[in-house]
Amino acid sequence: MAITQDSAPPISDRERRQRVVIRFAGDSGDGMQLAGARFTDASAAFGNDLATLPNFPAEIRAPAGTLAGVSAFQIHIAGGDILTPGDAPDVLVAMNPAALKKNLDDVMPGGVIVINTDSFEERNLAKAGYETDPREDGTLDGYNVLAAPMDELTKEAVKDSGVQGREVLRSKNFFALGALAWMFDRPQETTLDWVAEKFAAKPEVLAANTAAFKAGYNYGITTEAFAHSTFEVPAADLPPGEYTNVVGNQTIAWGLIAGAQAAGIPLFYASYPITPASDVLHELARHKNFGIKTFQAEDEIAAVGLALGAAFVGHLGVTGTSGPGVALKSETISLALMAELPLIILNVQRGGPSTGLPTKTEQSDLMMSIHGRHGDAPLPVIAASSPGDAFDAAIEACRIAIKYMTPVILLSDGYIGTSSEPWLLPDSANLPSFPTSFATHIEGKEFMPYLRDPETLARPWAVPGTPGLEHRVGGLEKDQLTGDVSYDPINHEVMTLLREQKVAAVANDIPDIEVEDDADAELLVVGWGSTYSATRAGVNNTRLEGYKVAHIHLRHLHPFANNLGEVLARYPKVLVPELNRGQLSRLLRAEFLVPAISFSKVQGLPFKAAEIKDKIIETLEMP
Amino acid sequence: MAITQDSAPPISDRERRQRVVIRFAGDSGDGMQLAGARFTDASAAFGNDLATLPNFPAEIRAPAGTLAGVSAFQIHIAGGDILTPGDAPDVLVAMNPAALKKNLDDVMPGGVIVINTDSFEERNLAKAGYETDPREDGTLDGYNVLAAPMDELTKEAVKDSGVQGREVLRSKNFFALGALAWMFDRPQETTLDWVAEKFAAKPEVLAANTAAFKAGYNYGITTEAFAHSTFEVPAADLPPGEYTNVVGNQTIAWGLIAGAQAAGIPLFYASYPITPASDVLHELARHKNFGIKTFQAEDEIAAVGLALGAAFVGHLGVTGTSGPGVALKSETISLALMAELPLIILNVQRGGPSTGLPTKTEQSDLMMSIHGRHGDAPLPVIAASSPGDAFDAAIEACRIAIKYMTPVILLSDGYIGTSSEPWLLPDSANLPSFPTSFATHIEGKEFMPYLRDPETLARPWAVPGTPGLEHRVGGLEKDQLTGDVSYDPINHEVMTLLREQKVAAVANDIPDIEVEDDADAELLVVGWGSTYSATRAGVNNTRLEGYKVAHIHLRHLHPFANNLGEVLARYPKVLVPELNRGQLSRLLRAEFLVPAISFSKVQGLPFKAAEIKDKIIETLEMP
Amino acid sequence: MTIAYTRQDFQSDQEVRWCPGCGDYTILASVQLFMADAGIPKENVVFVSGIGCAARFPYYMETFGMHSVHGRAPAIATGIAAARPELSVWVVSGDGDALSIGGNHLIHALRRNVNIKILLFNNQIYGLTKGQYSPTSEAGKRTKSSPMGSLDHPFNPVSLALGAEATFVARTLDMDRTHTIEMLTAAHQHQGSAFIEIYQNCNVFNDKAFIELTAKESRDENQIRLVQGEKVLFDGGKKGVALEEGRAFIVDVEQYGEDVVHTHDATVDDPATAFALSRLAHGPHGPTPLGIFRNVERPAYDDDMERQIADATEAKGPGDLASVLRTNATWTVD
Amino acid sequence: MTIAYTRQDFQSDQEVRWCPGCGDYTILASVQLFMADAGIPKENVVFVSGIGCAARFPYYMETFGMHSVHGRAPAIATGIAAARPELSVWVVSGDGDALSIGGNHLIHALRRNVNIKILLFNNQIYGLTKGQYSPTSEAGKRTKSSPMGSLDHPFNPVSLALGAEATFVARTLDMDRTHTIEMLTAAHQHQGSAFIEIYQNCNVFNDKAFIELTAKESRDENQIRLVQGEKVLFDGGKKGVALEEGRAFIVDVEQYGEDVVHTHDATVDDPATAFALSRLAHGPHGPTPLGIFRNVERPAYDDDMERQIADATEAKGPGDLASVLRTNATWTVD
Ligand SMILES: Cc1ncc(C[n+]2csc(CCOP(=O)(O)OP(=O)(O)O)c2C)c(N)n1
Ligand SMILES: Cc1ncc(C[n+]2csc(CCOP(=O)(O)OP(=O)(O)O)c2C)c(N)n1
Ligand code: SF4
Ligand code: SF4
Ligand SMILES: [Mg+2]
Ligand SMILES: [Mg+2]
Repeated sequence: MAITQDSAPPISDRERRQRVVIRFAGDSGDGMQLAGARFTDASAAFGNDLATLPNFPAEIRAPAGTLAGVSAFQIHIAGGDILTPGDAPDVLVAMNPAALKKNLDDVMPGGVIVINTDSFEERNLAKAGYETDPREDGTLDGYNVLAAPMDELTKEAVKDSGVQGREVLRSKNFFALGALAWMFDRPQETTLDWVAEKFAAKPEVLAANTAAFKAGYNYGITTEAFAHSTFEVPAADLPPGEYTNVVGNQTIAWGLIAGAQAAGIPLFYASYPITPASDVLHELARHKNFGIKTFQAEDEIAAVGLALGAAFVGHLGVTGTSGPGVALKSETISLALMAELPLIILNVQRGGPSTGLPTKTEQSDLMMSIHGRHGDAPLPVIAASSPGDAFDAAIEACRIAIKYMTPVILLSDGYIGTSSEPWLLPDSANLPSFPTSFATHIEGKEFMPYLRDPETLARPWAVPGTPGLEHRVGGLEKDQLTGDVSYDPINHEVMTLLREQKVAAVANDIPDIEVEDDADAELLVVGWGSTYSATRAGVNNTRLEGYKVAHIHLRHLHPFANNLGEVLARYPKVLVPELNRGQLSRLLRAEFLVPAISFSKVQGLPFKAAEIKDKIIETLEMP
Repeated sequence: MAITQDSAPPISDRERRQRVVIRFAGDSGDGMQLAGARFTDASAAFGNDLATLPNFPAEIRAPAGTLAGVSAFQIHIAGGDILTPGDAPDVLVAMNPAALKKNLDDVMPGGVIVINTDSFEERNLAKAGYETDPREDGTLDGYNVLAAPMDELTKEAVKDSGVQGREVLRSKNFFALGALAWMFDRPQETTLDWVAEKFAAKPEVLAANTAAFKAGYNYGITTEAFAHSTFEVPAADLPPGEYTNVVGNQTIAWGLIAGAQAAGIPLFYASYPITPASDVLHELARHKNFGIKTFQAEDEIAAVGLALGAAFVGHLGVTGTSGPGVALKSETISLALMAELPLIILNVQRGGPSTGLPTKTEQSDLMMSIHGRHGDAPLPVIAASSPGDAFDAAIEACRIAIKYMTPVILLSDGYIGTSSEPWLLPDSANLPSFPTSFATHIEGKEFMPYLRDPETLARPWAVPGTPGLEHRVGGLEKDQLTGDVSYDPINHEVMTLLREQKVAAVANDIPDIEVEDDADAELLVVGWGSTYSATRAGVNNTRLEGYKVAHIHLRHLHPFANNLGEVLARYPKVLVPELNRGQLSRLLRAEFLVPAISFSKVQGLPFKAAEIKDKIIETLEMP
Repeated sequence: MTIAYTRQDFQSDQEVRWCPGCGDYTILASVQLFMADAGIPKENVVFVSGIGCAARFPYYMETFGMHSVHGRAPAIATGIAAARPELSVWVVSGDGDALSIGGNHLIHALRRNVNIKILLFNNQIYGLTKGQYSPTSEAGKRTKSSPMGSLDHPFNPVSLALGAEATFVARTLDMDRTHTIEMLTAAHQHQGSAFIEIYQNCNVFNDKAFIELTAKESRDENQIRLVQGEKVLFDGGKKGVALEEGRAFIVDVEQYGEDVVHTHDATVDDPATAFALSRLAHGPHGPTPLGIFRNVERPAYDDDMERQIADATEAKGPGDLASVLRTNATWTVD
Repeated sequence: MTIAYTRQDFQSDQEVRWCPGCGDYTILASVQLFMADAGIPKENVVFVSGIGCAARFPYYMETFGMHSVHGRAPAIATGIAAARPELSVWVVSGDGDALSIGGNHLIHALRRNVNIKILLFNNQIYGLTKGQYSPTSEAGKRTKSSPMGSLDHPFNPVSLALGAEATFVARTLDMDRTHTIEMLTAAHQHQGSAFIEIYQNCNVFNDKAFIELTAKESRDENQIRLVQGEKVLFDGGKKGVALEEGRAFIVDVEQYGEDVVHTHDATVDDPATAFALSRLAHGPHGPTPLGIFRNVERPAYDDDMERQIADATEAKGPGDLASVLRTNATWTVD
C-alpha cells in the first residue's frame, strides 16, 4: 500500500520547526514501541525525513512501574536531510513516573513533557524512586508540561468497544498517539488503516484502539494546553521515488535474498537465536516461497557448519548471529577459509565482552572479525552503515564471497538492526546481478580443485551432482594444485601467501574512497558502520560553524580500499570515532603508520552528533 | 640419578670439532626418536651443550618405507654456548632409502652418512622413489659414507637374548646408537643404565638392546671406516650446577606445578587432547600426589569451563590446548575476563589455519590471543621462548593471573613443546613464592565483590565455603562496586576502562626490556617465543662478521614492557622475525608507529640461524 | 549439626525479574524452602546457570553463584564439584540451554556421575530470546522462527538422560511444591549427578503447555505418580501401567486387575524399565509419569578423583617438585 | 536405472595411510563394495568426516567429500542434506569425534531425522592423538591421560542414540563384511538419519578390544544376532534373550524353552524394547547384540523442508522481491 503525500491535512497556525525529536516512554507493558512505530509511519506518510531509535528494557521483563522496566522509542522528524534519531528530545511522552525519571535529564531545556497524570500515584512514584511528586516539587520547572488523565480518558473512550478488564487500558498508547498526531498534524488515516488491518480479527480491540486514538486527537483539538503546543514540521525535500521505512534486520535479510537472486543460487540461512540478530532469522523464515531454507540449529557451531555444508553443495550459505556466537563459530570459519568456500557470517554486534549488554549497541567486534582466528587467516570484512545501507552491504558480501570463494564477515549492530529510517526503494531492474558459474567439467587431464583463476585467485566451485568433479576438501593444508593433503613446508608458505593475496585482491574490486571534502581541511574524520549518521551530522554541524573538516566512511574494513593510505596521508589530523576502544584506529595505525586519534564511546548507545562535533572542534584546536 | 662428568672415557686421536649436528632418520618403526633421545642423554652426561629437534611424520602412520613415514631426530652438540638444533646436519644416520632421500639435501657438503645397507633392496628403493641405487649412481659422491649391514649385525648380536621374530630387528636402533656412541666418544653407561631400568620387566628385550648397542660400539672400534670418522666434541663450559635435558611440554607442566606451589593453592588442569599439547596433560596426570587434578574433558569448551569453575572455587584453573582449541574457548575466556577470575589458557601453537599442519610449529596465534574475543576484551599474553624458559613463563602466567584476577594466555608452540635443551635446574629454595590471599571477611557493611585493590585494580577472590561472602558473578555487565548486573551506560564505559587499565597495569609489574646491545647498532631485532635460539644465534653470527646489531626478545606480548616504545625508537631499523605473517610486527606498528620490518616464515619449521643472519644483513644493506 | 535457616536466608537482595505469573517463581520458592530445611551450610552452596530466563536463578539465591555462558553450566559445575567435592553444586538450566546448545555437556556430566544436581526448567520454548521453538517443543509448533511449523522431532529429556547413563532421573511440575521439594531432597541425597526435569509454565510465550497435567478436570487422568515400591496406578486407581515385551502400556485396572500393574523400583541397575516408563508420554500430553524414574548407586566422579589423589600420595608420598624436575637424567657441571 | 560400478570406481588416488592391520581398512572395503552395488550415481555421494583416524575416510573414497573439523560432521552433513535432499550423505566418525566433542550434533541430527547416514567407527580409544581413553573406553582404562585408570563411565552408543530419538540404529563389526554391508544397505534404504556403530579394532592403541566377539573360541557365545522377525537366539540356539519387567535377560533355552525367547521386531515405534536389548552388554564384553535395533518410519527433515517450500510457493506464488521490499507501508515523493 502506497500512501501519497496529498492525504496530509492542511497546515494551520502551528509553530514551525525544521526538526523535532520526540521520545515515547512508558512501562514495557504500555506499548511504547508500537506507538513509536505508528508515529513513524504517519510521519513518513506525511513526508518528513526521519530516523528512529527504540530502547528496550534489558532482556528480562522487569516489574511494572520500575526504572528497569521503562521502554522508550525516539523519533526525529524533519523537513531536511537528517541522519540521526536526535541527541535530546524536544518532546517527551512519559506514561508513568519511572518513564519521566529515567528520561527527563535528556530533554531539551524548555521542552514539552506530555504526562499521564493517572499514573502519578504514590505506589508508582515510590517505584520510580521519587520521594515527592515531581509535578509539584519543582522538578518540571522550565518545561512545558501537558498533563492528561489518560487512564480515565481511555476508559471512557473505549467503554462501548466491548473490551473488558485489563484489556481496557491496553489502548492507552493509542490515546497518547492521537494527542501527538494532533500536536504534529499527522494524517490520521495512516494509523487508523493500520489498526483496521492489524486487528481485523479482533473487532473489539479494533474498536477500542480506534476510539482511543480519536479521543486523543480530539483531546488535542479541544484542550487549551495542547492547542498551544502544536508544531508544523514541513515535509522533507527528498529525492523523488518510492519510500518505505525499514529497520536494519529487515533490510539485511532482504539484501541476502537479493544477493542470492543476483547469484542465481538458493539461499540457505542457518542460525541460532540471539539478541539482536534473531529477527533476521524470523524475517527470512517468512519467505520460504523464494526457495529459501532457514534452519534453527542446536547452537552456533552447528549453524555455521550447516551453512558451510550448504555452501559445499552450491547454496549461498549464510549464518547470522551476534558477538558471542561469532566467537563460537571461529573454528569453522577457519575451515571455510581453508576449504575456500563462499560463506557469509553476519554479526549483529552488541555490547561486550561476554554476555555484556545484549540489548545495547556497540562496534567492538571489529578486531575479532579481522584477527579472531588461529593461524594466518585473513578474510574480507564488510560493514553496513545504516538500516538502508544494510541492503547493499549484504549484496556486496554475497558478491565477494562467491567471486573470491571465501568466507566474508558482514558487520551490522544492534542500532542498525533495530532502528529505522526511510529508504528509497531500489529499482528492481537495477539490482546487481552476478550469476554464479559452477565448474562443470574437467579442464586438462584431472580435476584440480585448487587451480586458481589468475585474476581473482579463486578456486573453482565444483558441487556434488557434477559427474567427474568428485573431490575432497578439508582443513589440513592442501597442495596448491591438486588440493591433496600436503605437509610440504614450501607448499604451506605458498598457500598461506595465496590465501592472503586472494583476500588482498578484493581491494582491486571495490570503489576507491571518495572524500566528502572541505578542500583544505585540517582534519579527516574516518567512520565505519552504524556511526555514519551521527558522524555525518556532526561533521556537517561543525562545517556550519566554519570549521574545515573532511569525512570518509568505510564499508570495507578488510581489505581497505586501495587509495585509503593516500587519502589518510593528505590530512594533518585523522580522527576515528568508534563505539569501541579504538579498534579501527589501531588497524589504520598498523597499516598506514598514521597517528590516528581514537574517539571512543562504549556506553551501549550510539554517538550523538553533538559529541562528534565537540570532539572535532577539540581535536582541531589541539596543538 | 645424577651422572657426573668423570665417567666419560679418555680422549684419543679424534678429529676435534667445536660443534656437530647429527640427524637420526629412519622409518617410523625404526625407533629413531628413542635413539635420538638416548644420544641426547649421553651427550648431556658427557658435558656437551646441546639442542634437539624431533621431526615426526604427519599424524597418520604412513606405510613402512615411504617418504611420508620417515621419522627424524636432530641433535646439535657443542663445546660452547649453542642455541639451536643446527641448520644442516654434519652427520646423517639413514636407516632406509626413504630416510636418505628425504634428508640428504640438508646434509653439509662433505658430511658423514651412516647407512644401513640391508635396507637398500629394490622394494625399499622403489618406495622411496629411487630408480637406481643411490649408493651406486653417484648420489653420494662427495659425502663420507659409512655403510653397515645393520639388520644382519643386529640379528647376530641379539641371537642369544631370547627375543623372537619381529622383535629381533627392533634392536637395530641400538646398534646404530652404539656405533654413533663410538664415533662421538659417548659414555656407554648412560645408555646401558637406561636400558637396564627401562626394560627391567622384559629381560629378553633388555638383553637384546644391550647386546645390539655393544655390537654397534664394537663395530665402530673394529671397523676401518668408522675408525677414521671419530670426533671429539669437547665438554661445554657451562655455568656450574645440576643440569637435565628437558622438552617444553614437560617444563611447562612443571612450571604450572611450581606456580601452584608458589600460590599455595591446588592445580586443576582441564584439557581435551590435541597435538602438540596433549603431553602437558599426560605429564600432569602423572603427578596426582601433588594434589593436582587433571580432567580430560569432552571438548575444549568444557575444558575451559571446568578450569573456570575450579578457579571460582579457589583452585589454580588451567586449560591447555592448541590453536583450534583456543578458538573454541574464546567465549568462555571472555566470561572469565568479565567475571574477573584467574585462569590460564595454554596454547601450544601449531601450523594453521583450520586443522592446518598439526605436527608442525608456527607462531600464528598471536593475533588471536590478543584480539580473538568479541567486545573490548584485553588480557595478558605471555610467551615462552625455549624449553627451559617455559618453566619460568608458566610461573609468571600463574603469578599474573592470580595477582590481577584475570585470564592469561600462555603461548608455547610445537617446537618448544617437543624439542629439548639442557636446563640448569632451578634451586628449589629460590623458586618464586606469591601466596594467594583469599577474601575472608566483609570489609564495610556489605561484601563488594568488585571493589578493587587500588594498585592492581584486582577484585577480591572470595571462594565458596567462606561464610558471609556469598555472591554471584556472571557474564552480563556488572556494577563497578556491587557486581550486580548493570545496564547503566556510564557504568559500562567505566568497567570497560577498568578492565583495560587493570591489564595495562601489569606493565608496571614486569621487568623493563634489556637490550643485548651493540652500542651504536643500526638495527634492532625483535623476537618473541620459540624463535629465541635461532634469532640469538643469527644475531651473534652477524656480529661475528662485524655488523652492529641489537637484539631483544619479548616475553610479555600484552601489555608490552613500559620501556619498549623508547627502546624501539632508538634504532633506525627494526626487524621482526616471526613464524607467521607479521603479527608482532603489526602490533608494534599499531602501538608505537614504528616502521617495523616483518621477516616472516610459515613453513611449519623453526628459523635457521643462517636465515636470520642473511635477513639481518640484507636489511642493514637496504637503503 | 543441623543449621536453622528460613526461606529468607536464601533470598538475595536482587529484585526478582521474571514476568508476573512465570512458573520460575514457584520453583524458586520450592528451592529456597528446600534449602532452608536441607541443612547445608549456605556458604557451601553454589548455583551455576547458563543463559535464559531460568538461568537468572542464581541471582536470586543468597548463595555463591555463577550466571555463566549459554549451555556450559554443566561443564563449569563439573569443574566446581571436581575441585571441591564438599560443596553442594546445583545447575539451573532451560530447555534451550541444557538440551540445545548445552546438550553435550549435559550428557557427559550425567554419564560421569559427577556430584552436581541439574534442574532443567522445561517450558518447551526459548523464553529469553522471545519465543522461538526449543528442542522440547512439539513438532509443528509455529513460532517466529518456524512460521509454518517446526520440523524438529523433540527430545524426551528423561529418555535422553537415561540413554546417557544418568544415575538419578526425575520429573516434576513447577506448581507442585511438595513434589518438587521431594525430588530436590532425593537428588540432594543421591551420590553423583542428578537430573530433574521440571515442567515450567512460560505464561508469555508458551502458556498452558502443561495444562493437561495441571487443570483440575484432567490432572488425575494424566498425572502418573511413580512411587518407589508401589504399583504404578493413577486416575484414582482406575488405570495402571503394565510392561510387556519391554514396553510400557496403560491398562484398565478394572478390566485386567491389579496383578498386571507394574510395581515401581527406581533402584534397579538396568535403566531399561525406567526408559520404558519414560516412553508413556512424549511431552506432557496424555498420561505422563512424574517422580523418580531411576535412582541407582555408582561411585561419584569427584570422590573417585580424590581417592586417586589419596592413593597416589600414599604410594609415592606427597609431591616433591625437586625430584620431579629430576625425572630425566641429570648431570653436574662444576 | 542401475549403474554398473566396481569397487575400484570408489577408490580415490590417495594412498591409504592407516596403520597396517587397522580395522579401518576392512570397513573401507565394505563401504566401497556396498557403494559399487548400491546404484547411487557416484557424483551424488558425499562423505563428511570430522577429525581422527577414522575421519581420514573421505580421502579414500572417489566421491565428493569433506574432512571437516573435530566433532562437527553431523552438523555439516545436515546442511548438505537439507540443502540438497537428492544427495546421498554419509558421515564417518570416531568414538571421540562423534561422542566426545561432537555428541551434541549427533543427538540433534538423530532426533531431527535428517537424511544422513552416520557411521561410528568405535575403537574405544583416541587413535589419532595416540591413545587417550574415549567416551566408550571401559572405566578404569589406563592410558597416558589416565595413568591410574579412567574414572569415566562410558556411553553405550546404541542406548544413547535410542535416547536421542534415532529412527534407525544398528551395530556391526569391522571384520564381518557381509554383516557390515547388510547394515549399510538397510541404512541407505531408511528414510532419515541412520546410525551404525561399527566396532573397529585399533591394533596400535587398543588392540583386541573386541576379541570376545571375534575370537573363534568365544564369538558364538558372545555374538547375539538381531534378525527381523526371528527369535533372538545365539550360541547355536542354546541361549536366547527374554524380556521381563521391561528388561532383557539371557536365558538358557534348554531349560526354559524357546517360547520365552523374544522375537525381534525393529519396526515397533516404541524404542523401549530396542533400548532394553541395548543394555544386554555395556561395551563388547559377554553376549553383545549386533544387527538392527530400531528401524521405524518418521518423515525425514529434509523432505519436510522441501514440502514447506512447495506449500509456501503454492500459497503465495514464487517469491517476488519487489513486493517483499514493500512489506512496510510505502509512500511516494514526487
Ligand atoms: C552463545 C549464545 N547463543 C545464543 C544466546 C541467546 N540465548 C540466550 S537464552 C537462549 C535460549 C533460552 O531458552 P531456554 O534455555 O529454554 O531458557 P528460558 O529462557 O526458556 O528459560 C538463547 C538462544 C546467547 N546468550 N549466547
Ligand atoms: C578442536 C580439536 N580438538 C582436538 C583435536 C585433536 N583430535 C584429533 S582426532 C581426536 C580424537 C580421535 O579419536 P576418535 O574420534 O575416536 O578417532 P580415531 O582416531 O580413534 O579413529 C582428537 C582429540 C582436534 N583436531 N581438533
Ligand atoms: S518469558 Fe516466559 S519463562 Fe521467561 S520470565 Fe517470562 S514467563 Fe517466565
Ligand atoms: S592408530 Fe589405531 S585407529 Fe588409527 S590408524 Fe592406527 S590402528 Fe587404526
Ligand atoms: Mg525454555
Ligand atoms: Mg576412536
